[in-house]
Amino acid sequence: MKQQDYEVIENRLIAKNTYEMKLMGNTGEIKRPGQFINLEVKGFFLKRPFSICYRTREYICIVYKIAGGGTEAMSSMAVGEKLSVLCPLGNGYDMEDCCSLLLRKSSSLLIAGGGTGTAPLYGLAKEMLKKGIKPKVILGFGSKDEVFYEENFRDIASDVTVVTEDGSLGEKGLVTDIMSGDEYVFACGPTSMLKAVWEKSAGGQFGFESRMGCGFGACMGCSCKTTGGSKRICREGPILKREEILW
Amino acid sequence: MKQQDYEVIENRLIAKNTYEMKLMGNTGEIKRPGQFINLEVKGFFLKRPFSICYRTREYICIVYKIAGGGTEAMSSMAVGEKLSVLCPLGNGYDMEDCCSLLLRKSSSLLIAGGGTGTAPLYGLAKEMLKKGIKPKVILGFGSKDEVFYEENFRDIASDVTVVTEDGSLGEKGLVTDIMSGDEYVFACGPTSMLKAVWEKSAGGQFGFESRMGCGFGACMGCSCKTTGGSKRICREGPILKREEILW
Amino acid sequence: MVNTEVYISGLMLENPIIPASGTFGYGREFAELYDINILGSIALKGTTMKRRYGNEGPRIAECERGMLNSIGLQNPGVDAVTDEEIPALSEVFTKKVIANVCGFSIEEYALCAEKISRSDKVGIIEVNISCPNVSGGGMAFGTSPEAAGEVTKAVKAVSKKPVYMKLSPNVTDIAAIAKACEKAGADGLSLINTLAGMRVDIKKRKPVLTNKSGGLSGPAIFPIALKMVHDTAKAVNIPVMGIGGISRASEVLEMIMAGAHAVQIGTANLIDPWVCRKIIEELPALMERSGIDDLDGIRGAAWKKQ
Amino acid sequence: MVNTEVYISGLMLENPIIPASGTFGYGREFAELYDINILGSIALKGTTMKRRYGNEGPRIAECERGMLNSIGLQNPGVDAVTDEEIPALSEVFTKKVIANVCGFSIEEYALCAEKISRSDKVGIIEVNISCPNVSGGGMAFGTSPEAAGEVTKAVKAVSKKPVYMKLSPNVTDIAAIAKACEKAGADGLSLINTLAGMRVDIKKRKPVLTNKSGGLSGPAIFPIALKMVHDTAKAVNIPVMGIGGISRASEVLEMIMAGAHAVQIGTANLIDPWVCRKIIEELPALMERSGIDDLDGIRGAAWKKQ
Ligand SMILES: Cc1cc2nc3c(=O)[nH]c(=O)nc-3n(C[C@H](O)[C@H](O)[C@H](O)COP(=O)(O)OP(=O)(O)OC[C@H]3O[C@@H](n4cnc5c(N)ncnc54)[C@H](O)[C@@H]3O)c2cc1C
Ligand SMILES: Cc1cc2nc3c(=O)[nH]c(=O)nc-3n(C[C@H](O)[C@H](O)[C@H](O)COP(=O)(O)OP(=O)(O)OC[C@H]3O[C@@H](n4cnc5c(N)ncnc54)[C@H](O)[C@@H]3O)c2cc1C
Ligand SMILES: Cc1cc2nc3c(=O)[nH]c(=O)nc-3n(C[C@H](O)[C@H](O)[C@H](O)COP(=O)(O)O)c2cc1C
Ligand SMILES: Cc1cc2nc3c(=O)[nH]c(=O)nc-3n(C[C@H](O)[C@H](O)[C@H](O)COP(=O)(O)O)c2cc1C
Ligand code: FES
Ligand code: FES
Repeated sequence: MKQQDYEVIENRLIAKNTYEMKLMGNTGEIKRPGQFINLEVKGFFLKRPFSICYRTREYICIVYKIAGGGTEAMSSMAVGEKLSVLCPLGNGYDMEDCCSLLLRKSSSLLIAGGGTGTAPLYGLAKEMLKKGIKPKVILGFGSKDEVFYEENFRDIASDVTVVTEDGSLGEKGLVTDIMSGDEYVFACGPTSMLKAVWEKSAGGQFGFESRMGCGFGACMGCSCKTTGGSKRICREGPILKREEILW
Repeated sequence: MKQQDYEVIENRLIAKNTYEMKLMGNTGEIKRPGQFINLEVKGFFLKRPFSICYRTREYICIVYKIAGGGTEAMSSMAVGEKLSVLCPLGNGYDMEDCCSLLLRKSSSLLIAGGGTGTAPLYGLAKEMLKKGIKPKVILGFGSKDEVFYEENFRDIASDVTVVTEDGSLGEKGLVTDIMSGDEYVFACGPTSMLKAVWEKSAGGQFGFESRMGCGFGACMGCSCKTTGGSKRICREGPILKREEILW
Repeated sequence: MVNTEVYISGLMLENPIIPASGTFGYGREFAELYDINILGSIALKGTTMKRRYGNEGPRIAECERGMLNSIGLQNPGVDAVTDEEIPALSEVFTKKVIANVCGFSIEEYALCAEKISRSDKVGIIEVNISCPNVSGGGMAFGTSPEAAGEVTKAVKAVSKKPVYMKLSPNVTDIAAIAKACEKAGADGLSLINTLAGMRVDIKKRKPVLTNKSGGLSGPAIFPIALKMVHDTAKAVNIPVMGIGGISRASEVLEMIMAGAHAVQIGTANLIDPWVCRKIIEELPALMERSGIDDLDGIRGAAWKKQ
Repeated sequence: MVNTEVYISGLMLENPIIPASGTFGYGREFAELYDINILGSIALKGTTMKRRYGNEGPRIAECERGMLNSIGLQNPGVDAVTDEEIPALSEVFTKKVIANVCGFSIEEYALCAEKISRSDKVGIIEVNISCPNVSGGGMAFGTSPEAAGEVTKAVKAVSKKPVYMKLSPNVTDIAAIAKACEKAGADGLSLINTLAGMRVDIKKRKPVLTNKSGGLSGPAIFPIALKMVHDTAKAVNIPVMGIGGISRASEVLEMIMAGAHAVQIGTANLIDPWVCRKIIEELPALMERSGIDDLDGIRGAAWKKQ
């Protein structure tokens, strides 16, 4: 983890209330997809955590949705602005964990994203591609105007399904409606979706959110109970394995 | 009084720790030299009060010295930055008040500035010039490297004396050392200087400072006792007449 | 159309926004800036029997998102307030006002309240038993339930208007003091006043304020105020005015959900003289966006069983 | 060369900068970031007899220049702390630490303090009688002089190390509680802990924190902390650790001028993990610029007759 100034090199609306922001700066220490950054927004006390959507050698990409004052302020940040960022944070998705399962039955590997939870899964899909792994992808959104990155996913994955709750794009329904139930899932999204996916999956890794004081393990603000005792979402998470999770 | 955004169009070092800042924006409501503005510095709660040094139709000029965090932050403000400013505030110098005295004995009209207190007196001198009034000017500074606006004053006034406490420029000594004692004085500067000038003068108007909560008369933070009861430096001041002042 | 009206002790306020005592003078300075008739009401500067200059300066110190003041109740005295300030204010403000009184003895509280309550313009008497900036008065009466109850009784006995006790946050159990006031007959409560605080000038090696300490106000204290309003509103059956650190419409709603009937805006007026107007303009839109039809419907929502 | 050393109860600290309990874990996370041996000492996370998960989340809420926490003393229990955490810390931190203990009964305080005080690594026991986030424990003991005195006595009777009582700001008269602790044998005092506060989520119409209220910390509370340190240091003859809202070297000096022997930095560590190092680096230069040779020379300057 380092604290560094990143420069906004792009910040654009990509769906309803949803923005893609590219931050130029050191990306060398990022180890895994699913790690996150903690970003200082001027005028707000606590930093705001965002999943790394993907990274290149030059920049980090995040996708964020306006949720309150901090993200609202971010949406009007101009290119060239410098932001103080703690990066990288958290464990990220462990691509090795699924290997044994994968070897046995590669068809049942699934990426399941809900809303902005889709963002870190895009980086994950890219990394998988590099390793020659080809997961199925299901992306769920509320409605058509909230959908983002559909094309990006289609560019790198062969089997991409988009569902919307109101049926305004793709099939009407939830991510779980088209899961078979035997998948090993890399999931990220709202808690209710994670829980549904967890129930219907055979194994997997789930990306959680939690209100954070620090983002690097000092305050115990983000703790949650797991089968292995309490874990800090910011440090032993945000990605928890299926078998660790207690609802 | 209005609250408006002004744009920094110049911000440069003109003496030791002393800066001249030009702020583009509405100057139409400024009535008198000696009025002041209250300027918001991002990251600080209370606005910072500064005398208007002079104004043109397009901008206000202030001269400020680094005194703490707020002025420190101001010193690194870039051209183009927008600042929220309350303007104009306070009463300002009353150029009519001295007229009777002036008619009798015009030679004894004096402008006496100390340190950054010199700033509003420059605007005053300009206004006086317009009215054909030609005051004597004495400017006092700690030492040579703190002196500013000497040339500006010489350009518009015929009789300008600069004194420094350490003698590094002009005569060594205080403003009062070269006062005759019968002057009507327009003074601004540190309290100790104001008091000395007050004691040695026949009449005049004195510019005061006070810690301010609001700057426009609402909080009573800036009050001081005068012969006419308590007055708010921000509203009934910052310029007090000689006969009002209680030390 | 949402409804921003709130009813407190005989006054139907068009909206719950009231500038707080000591931060709005007697209204005059603000009447120059906007039509102050849009305000729910106005809480006047604290008034004592005799004219007071207050403490020696400096009496303001800057803090993070807040400020200290040690004004010490500068005011022209109750006679000047009733004979000059209130009539002058009446020319620009048509609604009833809240008169804020303070004293150095129980008798003075009563005398002052009685006098000022005779004014037709006054709708409520707010009794400041929480000023941290005067010795032997103010907060001394606000830190024990007994003393707070006694002042309440004395003022109630003579006041011709409903009496709100203004409570200090510098106590272990504000709800206990609130209950003592309620029991002694208070018609309502106003809270919080400022928190005792200090800054030291490290160059001079002494406190920034000549009075040494002062009262902390502004956005920094909002969470503390909100908690105290919550605890107090839960504990009593009389209206509570929520005060402390409010500078936005959303914070007004937080206060009302914590149980406040109306709110007072203090320090924010000093930082942005138009802030009350802004809040009054924003409130209906925010209520609409939040699905709130009227303020009575959300009062105490943070603790009431739904 | 200026001297930043301070002496407290048997410990000669290289500098007065100590990370505060609960904001520095058991040091491990920070040891990855910088050499934590530069610190004066470290106050460990609050420890109870048994392992605790703490309160349900959300347990963090944002405020203006501050935050609320309602962690509720999450910790692995005293045995894990003495057997695992302290030995692990010893590998990266060579100095003595301050162990912070909390309990739900006077017996638990004493048991926990006794156990942890046996560790050689522990230089001082800090007794948290001021946690606002647990019911039936913590703050309940810190709001009356009697209870505070009793805890002090019980811990003193068994502790093998000097005992500092950590005081709550949520009281009417902190100096009175400080004096009760001093009388009961406390070797020193730590203050302040967090101020009780709340935020309401206006969309959900309920408190942001599941625990409803939490403790306010961060820059917002600095003036309140400074005043309490000032009042307490004046009232007692034992060392005071100044805590609350410190995030800059200048604020360290304000605290020491208010009477603190050393200071603890809490929330600032969460916002800037390198803040203690920055302060330690800046302090000597600031002292030099301010004409301060050593900290003993300015302690209490804000109130001591010169
Ligand atoms: C590990 C992690 C990864 C995340 N990744 C993304 C992402 O890729 N894209 C995205 O849009 N959002 C993401 N979030 C959620 C995002 O952090 C919040 O939406 C954001 O902090 C809201 O800030 P605000 O000021 O707009 O909202 P406010 O509600 O005003 O924020 C107030 C406080 O609550 C916290 N907070 C509010 N909502 C959340 C939340 N859902 N989770 C955690 N803290 C919250 C804020 O950080 C802040 O401290 C992530 C959260 C976590 C914990
Ligand atoms: C009517 C008036 C006119 C002024 N005109 C000028 C001017 O033309 N040029 C100039 O350099 N300075 C002027 N000053 C002083 C100037 O306001 C302060 O130097 C400045 O506010 C310091 O801010 P800071 O953040 O750097 O210092 P800090 O000490 O960090 O400020 C902390 C707080 O104290 C207040 N404060 C500190 N020093 C003073 C002071 N001397 N007077 C009033 N408030 C103070 C600040 O406004 C702030 O609220 C004037 C003051 C007043 C009242
Ligand atoms: C400059 C100033 C003067 C004040 N004077 C009074 C007063 O005379 N009487 C009173 O009851 N409260 C007084 N207060 C307290 C406020 O009315 C209010 O209770 C407090 O400031 C908290 O609210 P805020 O954070 O919105 O300012 C004063 C506050 C300030 C800042
Ligand atoms: C997340 C968090 C956890 C804390 N945990 C403890 C604790 O376990 N024991 C304790 O005595 N104080 C605890 N505190 C209080 C701090 O040690 C400190 O007294 C308080 O936060 C004020 O200082 P600050 O403003 O510098 O944070 C905690 C504070 C925070 C923010
Ligand atoms: S956010 Fe502080 S420990 Fe996770
Ligand atoms: S600064 Fe508020 S009245 Fe003058």
